[in-house]
Amino acid sequence: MKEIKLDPKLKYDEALEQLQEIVRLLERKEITIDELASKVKMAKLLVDFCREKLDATEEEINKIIRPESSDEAEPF
Amino acid sequence: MKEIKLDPKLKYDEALEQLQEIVRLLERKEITIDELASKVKMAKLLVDFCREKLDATEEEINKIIRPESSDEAEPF
Amino acid sequence: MKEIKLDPKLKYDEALEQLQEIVRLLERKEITIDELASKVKMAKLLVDFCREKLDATEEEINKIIRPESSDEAEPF
Amino acid sequence: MKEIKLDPKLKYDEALEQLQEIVRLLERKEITIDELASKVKMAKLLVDFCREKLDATEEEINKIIRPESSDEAEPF
Amino acid sequence: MKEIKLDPKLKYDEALEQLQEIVRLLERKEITIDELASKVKMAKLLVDFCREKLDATEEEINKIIRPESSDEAEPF
Amino acid sequence: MKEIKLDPKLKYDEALEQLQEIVRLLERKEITIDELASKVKMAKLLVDFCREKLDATEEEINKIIRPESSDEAEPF
Amino acid sequence: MKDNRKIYPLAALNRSLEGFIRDNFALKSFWVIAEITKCQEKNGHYYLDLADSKDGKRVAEMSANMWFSTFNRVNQDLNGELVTIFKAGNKVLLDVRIEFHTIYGLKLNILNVDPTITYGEIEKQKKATIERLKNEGLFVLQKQLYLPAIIKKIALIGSPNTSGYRDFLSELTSNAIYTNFKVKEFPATVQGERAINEVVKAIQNAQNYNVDVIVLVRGGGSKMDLNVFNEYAIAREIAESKIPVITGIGHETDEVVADIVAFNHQITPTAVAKFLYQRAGVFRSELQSGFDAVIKIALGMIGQFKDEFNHTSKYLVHYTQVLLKDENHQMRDILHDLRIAAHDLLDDQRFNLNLQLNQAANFALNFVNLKKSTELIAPYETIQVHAKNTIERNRIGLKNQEELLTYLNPESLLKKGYTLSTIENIDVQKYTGELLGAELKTLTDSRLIISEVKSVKEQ
Repeated sequence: MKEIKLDPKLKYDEALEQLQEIVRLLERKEITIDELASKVKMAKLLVDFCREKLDATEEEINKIIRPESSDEAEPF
Repeated sequence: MKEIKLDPKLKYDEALEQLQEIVRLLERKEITIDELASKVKMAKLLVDFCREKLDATEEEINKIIRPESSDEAEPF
Repeated sequence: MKEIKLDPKLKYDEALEQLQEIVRLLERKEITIDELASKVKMAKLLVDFCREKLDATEEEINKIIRPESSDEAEPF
Repeated sequence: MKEIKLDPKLKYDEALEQLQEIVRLLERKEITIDELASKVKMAKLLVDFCREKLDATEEEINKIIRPESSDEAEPF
Repeated sequence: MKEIKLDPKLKYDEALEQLQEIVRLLERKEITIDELASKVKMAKLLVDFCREKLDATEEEINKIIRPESSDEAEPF
Repeated sequence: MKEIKLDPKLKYDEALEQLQEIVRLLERKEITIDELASKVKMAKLLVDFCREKLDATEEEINKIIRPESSDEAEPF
Repeated sequence: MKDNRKIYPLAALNRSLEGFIRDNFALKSFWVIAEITKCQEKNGHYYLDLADSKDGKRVAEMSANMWFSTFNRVNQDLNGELVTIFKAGNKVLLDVRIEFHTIYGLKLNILNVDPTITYGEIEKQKKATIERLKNEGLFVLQKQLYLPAIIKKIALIGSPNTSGYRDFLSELTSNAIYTNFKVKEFPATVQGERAINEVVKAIQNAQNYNVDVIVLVRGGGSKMDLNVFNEYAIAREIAESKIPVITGIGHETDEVVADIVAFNHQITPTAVAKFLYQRAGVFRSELQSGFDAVIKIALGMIGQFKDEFNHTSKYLVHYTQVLLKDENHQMRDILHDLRIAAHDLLDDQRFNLNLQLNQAANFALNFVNLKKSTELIAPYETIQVHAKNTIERNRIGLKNQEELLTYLNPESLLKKGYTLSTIENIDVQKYTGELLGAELKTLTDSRLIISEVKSVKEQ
């Protein structure tokens, strides 16, 4: 299986759309066994990509909420 | 995430309005994960901007300040 | 009966197609007894081929999904 | 009646064709009494030959299709 | 009258032909009293021969199609 | 007159021929006085011979037709 | 001068008048409209000069007084408004009784006051003032100003010793919501004639300071007290202020013109303070709740996306496994179908073979039976018939010969005594040769006689 790479400029929504398209194809069994592994690989990449995006965003938000110390319950 | 800067001339109620606009966008889910962190960051900046104003100690109002100048319209 | 070999480059779908063609021929009794065993042999080879493909695909997918540890309940 | 032997290389279809030819001859009574028994014998031989072919084919198919253990109800 | 013996290699059809020849001779009255008995004898022999041939053929056929046991109504 | 004996090998047809010859001679009175008695004797002998032949042939045929029992009307 | 003139001492005249007035008016009272031209209070009693004018000329004048006890009662009824109603320039509707005092002369004793005429008059003036402000384009000026979301610097105009003023300051600095204010005080009398000038001056003064808002307070008062804030001069000054003005003139019913032209007005000074700190509080809480909402929704979104994600991932795994399982099943099914089909095919062939063999056997046996029943019997029967016929025919032929033989045989004639004679084996009767000397053979029944012809005797 050739190495699949995601476009680093890919947006979360596009990635999610691609992922859901793969899931839809799988659901409708419109994927051949020959494609399956590469599609799953792609899905995995998209999942990782999206999850990283989500985690990064979450972390960023958490940093915004608690800029220095986490013991500060109330940011204001 | 690129550094967001607020217009120093921003008014506080405009800041609040912007914040509430962000809330509305989020409520209507008219925002993507890609934008989310920057929007939250923006919200934080807006809040900080307003909070600073609320908590800052004002100087005593004991002197006459240029009654003619045009910046009188904008007290801040 | 001579040893039948499948093209290693055969695709799963092609194999499946060939397989279904054999089943169709058999069901429509469009096959002679002289060919029967070799056709069945061929079918079996195709099935084995497909199964191997499936197993390989499954293994590949499992590797993709659970790259390190299998004790991780959530694969992604 | 002399012992009739079939060519071991005879194909099933050829044998069947011969059998049907005999049946046709018999049906059309295009045969002498002297030949009759030997034709029937021949028919019997052909049938036996064909049966053996069928049995052999069946056995072969059984071997091909169920090489694993049969006590395994669900092969997957 | 000397004992008449049929050639054991006589064929059914030849026998039948001879029988019919006798009939023809008799019909055409081309037979003498001296020959008559022997011809009738011959005819009888031929008839018996043919009948035996037929019986033998029948038996043979029955043996062929019901090789072992006769109590088995339907051998197939 | 010496005893006249027929050749036992005489055939029915020859006997009949001889008889008819004698009758013809008698008719044409071409028999000499000398021969007459013997010819007549001969003729009688021939008649008997022929009758015996006929009887024997008939018996023989009947035997052939109904080899054992005569009450069996139809042998077949 | 004639002495028949009746001369009365003044006292007598006055007593007579007093009596007359008392007799005729003591039990009567009159509602009278008049303008107060002068008002004096002494020991709680009120002394008014009343007048009536027509076309700018005074047409009537009269003094009136209201005794302490009556004043208190009526003032109480009017919620203390009477003090402001009894003010020079006000038109008043008074219930009066005419009294005559021998020393003080004719006076009207005020028994009751109806304030409506006075109020109406005030309203009229108010309307006129508003109309004027509108005409001069001043009326909406304040409304066009911008009031900052956070007001921290306040110019306070009012009378420092009044309770309203103190209430304002204390509410502003001791509330639990927001106290980060700076107040610049501009003391001004807010009551009486001097109030107008002082308030106007204070507003003008405040314009020179970097404040967010001017707060004008007065600690309540009667309707007539508050009437000062209906003054055009104050209203104009408020309207022209570049700084938003918030009024807190304690009143309960009608707004004064100052309220109307101001950027904002509150009922009381305390309410103004509340307005100010609550504005900050609301701002802060809106800020807080906005930010909270942002965070909550953002994290919610992330959570939701993660859930969605986990689902998608699970579905991915699930569907992949289903797909693989399906395919595996398909393989099994195909093998099954294959085996069934192959066995069907084989069974078919077996059946076919049996059929063929049966047919072959049946055809063969039928053939044999056909032969048996037709081919052999007929010729054999024909042979029998012909054989018998042949014998019969020969019998007949033989018999014919035998009969012919019997007929032709001369032996019976010989037995009867006839003889046969031949010459040279020719019947004597047919013999044509020379008879004499010929050897004649004569056959009898039992002998052959040979003789020589001796004579021939013709018969």
